[in-house]
Amino acid sequence: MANEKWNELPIGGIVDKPATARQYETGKWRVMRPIVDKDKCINCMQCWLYCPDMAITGQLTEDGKKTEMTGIDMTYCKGCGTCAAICPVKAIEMKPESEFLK
Amino acid sequence: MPEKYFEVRWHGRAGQGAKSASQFLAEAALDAGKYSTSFPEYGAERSGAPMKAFNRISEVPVRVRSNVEFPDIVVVIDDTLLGNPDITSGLAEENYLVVNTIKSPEEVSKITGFNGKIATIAGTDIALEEIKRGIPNTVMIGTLIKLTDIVPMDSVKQKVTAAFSHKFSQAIVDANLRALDRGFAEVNING
Amino acid sequence: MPLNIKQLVDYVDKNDWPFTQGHRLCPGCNAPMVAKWATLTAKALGYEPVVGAATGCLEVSTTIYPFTAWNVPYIHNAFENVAATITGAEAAYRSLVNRGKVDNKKVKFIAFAGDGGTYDIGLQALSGAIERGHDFVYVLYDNEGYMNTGNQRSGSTPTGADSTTEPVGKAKAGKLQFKKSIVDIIAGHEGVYAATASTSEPMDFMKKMEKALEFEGPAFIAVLAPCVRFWRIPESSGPEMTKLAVETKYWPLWEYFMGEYKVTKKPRNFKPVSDYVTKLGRFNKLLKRDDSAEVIEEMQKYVNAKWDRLLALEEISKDKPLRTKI
Amino acid sequence: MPNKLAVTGAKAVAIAMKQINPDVVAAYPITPQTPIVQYYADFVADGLVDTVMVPVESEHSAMSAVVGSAAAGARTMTATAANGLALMTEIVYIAASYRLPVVMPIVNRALSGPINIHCDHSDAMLVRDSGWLQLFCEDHQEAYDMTLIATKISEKDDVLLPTMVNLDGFITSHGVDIFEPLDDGIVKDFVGKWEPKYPLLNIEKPVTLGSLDLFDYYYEHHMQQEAAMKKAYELLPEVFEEFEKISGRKYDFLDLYKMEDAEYVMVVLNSTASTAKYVVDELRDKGIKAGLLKPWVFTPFPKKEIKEALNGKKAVVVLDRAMSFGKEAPLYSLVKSALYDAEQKPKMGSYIYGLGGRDVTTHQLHDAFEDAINDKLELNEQKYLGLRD
Repeated sequence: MANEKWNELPIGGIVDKPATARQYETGKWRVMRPIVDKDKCINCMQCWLYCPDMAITGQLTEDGKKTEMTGIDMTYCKGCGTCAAICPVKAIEMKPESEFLK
Repeated sequence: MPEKYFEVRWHGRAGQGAKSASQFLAEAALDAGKYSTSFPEYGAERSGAPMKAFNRISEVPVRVRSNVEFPDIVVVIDDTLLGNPDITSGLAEENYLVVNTIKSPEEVSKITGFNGKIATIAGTDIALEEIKRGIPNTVMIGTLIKLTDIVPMDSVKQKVTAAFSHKFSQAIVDANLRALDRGFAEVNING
Repeated sequence: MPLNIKQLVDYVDKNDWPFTQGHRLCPGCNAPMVAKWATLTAKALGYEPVVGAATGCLEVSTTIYPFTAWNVPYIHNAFENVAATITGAEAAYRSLVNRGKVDNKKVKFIAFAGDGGTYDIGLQALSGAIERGHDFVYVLYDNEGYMNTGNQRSGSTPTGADSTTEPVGKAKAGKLQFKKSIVDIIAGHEGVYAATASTSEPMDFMKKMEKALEFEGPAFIAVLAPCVRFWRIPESSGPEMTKLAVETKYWPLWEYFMGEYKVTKKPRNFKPVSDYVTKLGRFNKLLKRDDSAEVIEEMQKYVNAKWDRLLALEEISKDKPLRTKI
Repeated sequence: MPNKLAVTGAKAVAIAMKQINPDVVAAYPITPQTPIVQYYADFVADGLVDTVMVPVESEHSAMSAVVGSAAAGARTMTATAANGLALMTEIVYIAASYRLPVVMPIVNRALSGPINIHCDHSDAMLVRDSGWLQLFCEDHQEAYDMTLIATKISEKDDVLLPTMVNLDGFITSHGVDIFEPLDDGIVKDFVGKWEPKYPLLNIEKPVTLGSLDLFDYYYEHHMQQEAAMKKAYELLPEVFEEFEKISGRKYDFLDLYKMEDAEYVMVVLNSTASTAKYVVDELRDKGIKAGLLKPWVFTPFPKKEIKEALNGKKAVVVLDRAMSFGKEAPLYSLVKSALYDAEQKPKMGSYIYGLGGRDVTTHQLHDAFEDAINDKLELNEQKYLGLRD
């Protein structure tokens, strides 16, 4: 339950800052974890393009000529496996989250 | 003592201009320095259905908003409505029943059973002759002024000129002014 | 020049996602893909998107107060009125720019709605907004049912799919009607850009989005976007299913602009529609019925006829726009 | 410069809107509001205003577009009546909850069914709990004035609530009466500029409006609306005072006519109050101490003012132009409740009148007063004026 009193909130139910959902870690929902084999990865960025949770990061290579897949943000990845399904070179494998429990 | 108003009831058919005539009279009364209201009794009528409109004119602001029950004058735009008992409802015999018709006041009395003061005017014919359209509003207002003097003729003429000149040619303005004069001059009164 | 993946990656890396992490849509949902591609296209092209959303999964799950997954201005009003709401904002923008109260910054208005808010309860507002010629892009994520409230049938639900308000039962094979052809309805407004798209073809969608944004008038894109839960398919398989939908003529990719039709993807060989139907768990109950073969055959006939019709429309309308302005 | 006009009430409202010259007007025509929209469309067509007008395809879309426009940061107006208001009701609530200071003239008309196009107040009463301020107008002058006042009070920073300006269908909207508009410049200065706090069009500060507001916040947001309504109640006298300065016309929560020494009081909304004032004078001529109380402000309901005005009176008759089937009539129940802790409670009677445009005559109003004078009021029994029985 929230703490703010009624007169401490902005009026009209407005959310006066953008992208506040990032405070909510959807990665905690995950039961399967995508593991990337960077040796296989061809940096085509299809996973980046498809990921419904914007959990895959990428950038251009230093020379600006190519794209580079740089990782998966486990704070938000829900483990749906779309990235693994669409990967043209099968460089992503979905593994049960239980394997990573410490 | 609450104020008294001069109350007019118009009877016509939707589309014949009773509402416009009543609005026009209210505006002319304002120009003459009086207070006035005008309102129609609306149904869902289409052109041709019987309808009523009302005026109250006074030296002080008008407060009563109900329909006019006891008119000081009744104006009938269309003589085919004369068989309707509504026409004379609440009209005292010392007050005028004004009818746009080529019939005589005596004939009107016979049809309506109204034994009070009756005035007739061939409004549609005059309108056709002067304005070239069978819309007798202006003529009827001329007649109304002749019988009541509720608004001075000068104010009405100014209003006609002002209202028509920004939309129509001078010829049409003049035609309406002639119609007004003839409505005033050519009225037939019984008794 | 259509956007390429390099530009997109670079844009996000140097700026940010316009639609962000932390939304609470189901894992594998295809709706956020659509929202992501649409807003990213706008941003990468230098537009400033102002977003409206109809009540639905996307709206509910991206804006649970006080959290918002939107990194651009966003308004939700109600279920049936996103087109009216967003075009009200568009009218405000025109007025305020005209009066010098707002700088012209390439603002573009994008409405998102599901099939319930588009085919059914929102159709009137959408039709009105398009007819009035507002400059906005309406993006439909079509998951073929009221998935937000638990798989009730909509005007978009296909024949034979199981839904909770028209279930496949012993006496009846679920919904008997085929889905409405929503893009044809929109094309009937004539002064409009309208297209179909699929989550299996993001670059095609983004190309269409680019056209929609460029057009200074009403634009509509219907994206087939599975609800993995109620289509009863694996979480990871949304784009795979929509790929099949395109390859079986179930969901042809085409566009309409001011009277001209164009089929934007013409597969050399088509798969039978049964390949698609048998993959989706929502048809399982149908498949167990004795009359399933007939239902699927009807569907095959329909998609064949629809495809032939599209090709014919393309042929007869080529270079013959109905209108040159909205 | 006094400049009197004899026009319809609809035109008087349209003139007020023209002088306000809002950024956007989104509207759908409905009898008897139609002439307002038509006049405004003429102003737009003739370039007398530079408002962007959105001729939507329904009232639901009218209010929806209004919400989009006002949220974008534009001063926005619409107008409606009866079934149109009923159709937009869903979004009427939303507009208030988003704190959008929209002004909407309501040309009061009976709600179906069966369908009827004439005046009563069932439309206004349908939305009495929607979070909008509700002002009521006796005549053309008040309809014009209140449209300006509404804009001012709605846009107060501490208020930011939408306002409905109620005027009687046909009686006020289509009747010609005399009113005096203010000069354009005076109106412009009076309504000033609205600086929206969270406009959607501020691209630098993207906001999200219309979130899913669940059990952990919805209640708090509703409390804010209630507090804003209280603020409107506090600030209305200030706005009335400012308006008096520019117009010489004095408004308040209540229009009190011959109330100081009155023993028998009629409470009634809108145009019937004119006729009632006439009846009060007729009774006064007979030596009967009659008076009239007409709320200009219905929401926020001026409970304290009503109690003060009616405490110690011999008898009060409350006239409602709407039914609340199976419950006490809306205005009556509120007036009665306001008197619960009055020291000297008057006798009270509830009267329904004028439904569906039934002509309201002086005789009917006399009948209600007669009951009061002759000690024939029944606290818990609703009576009917002008009904054939």
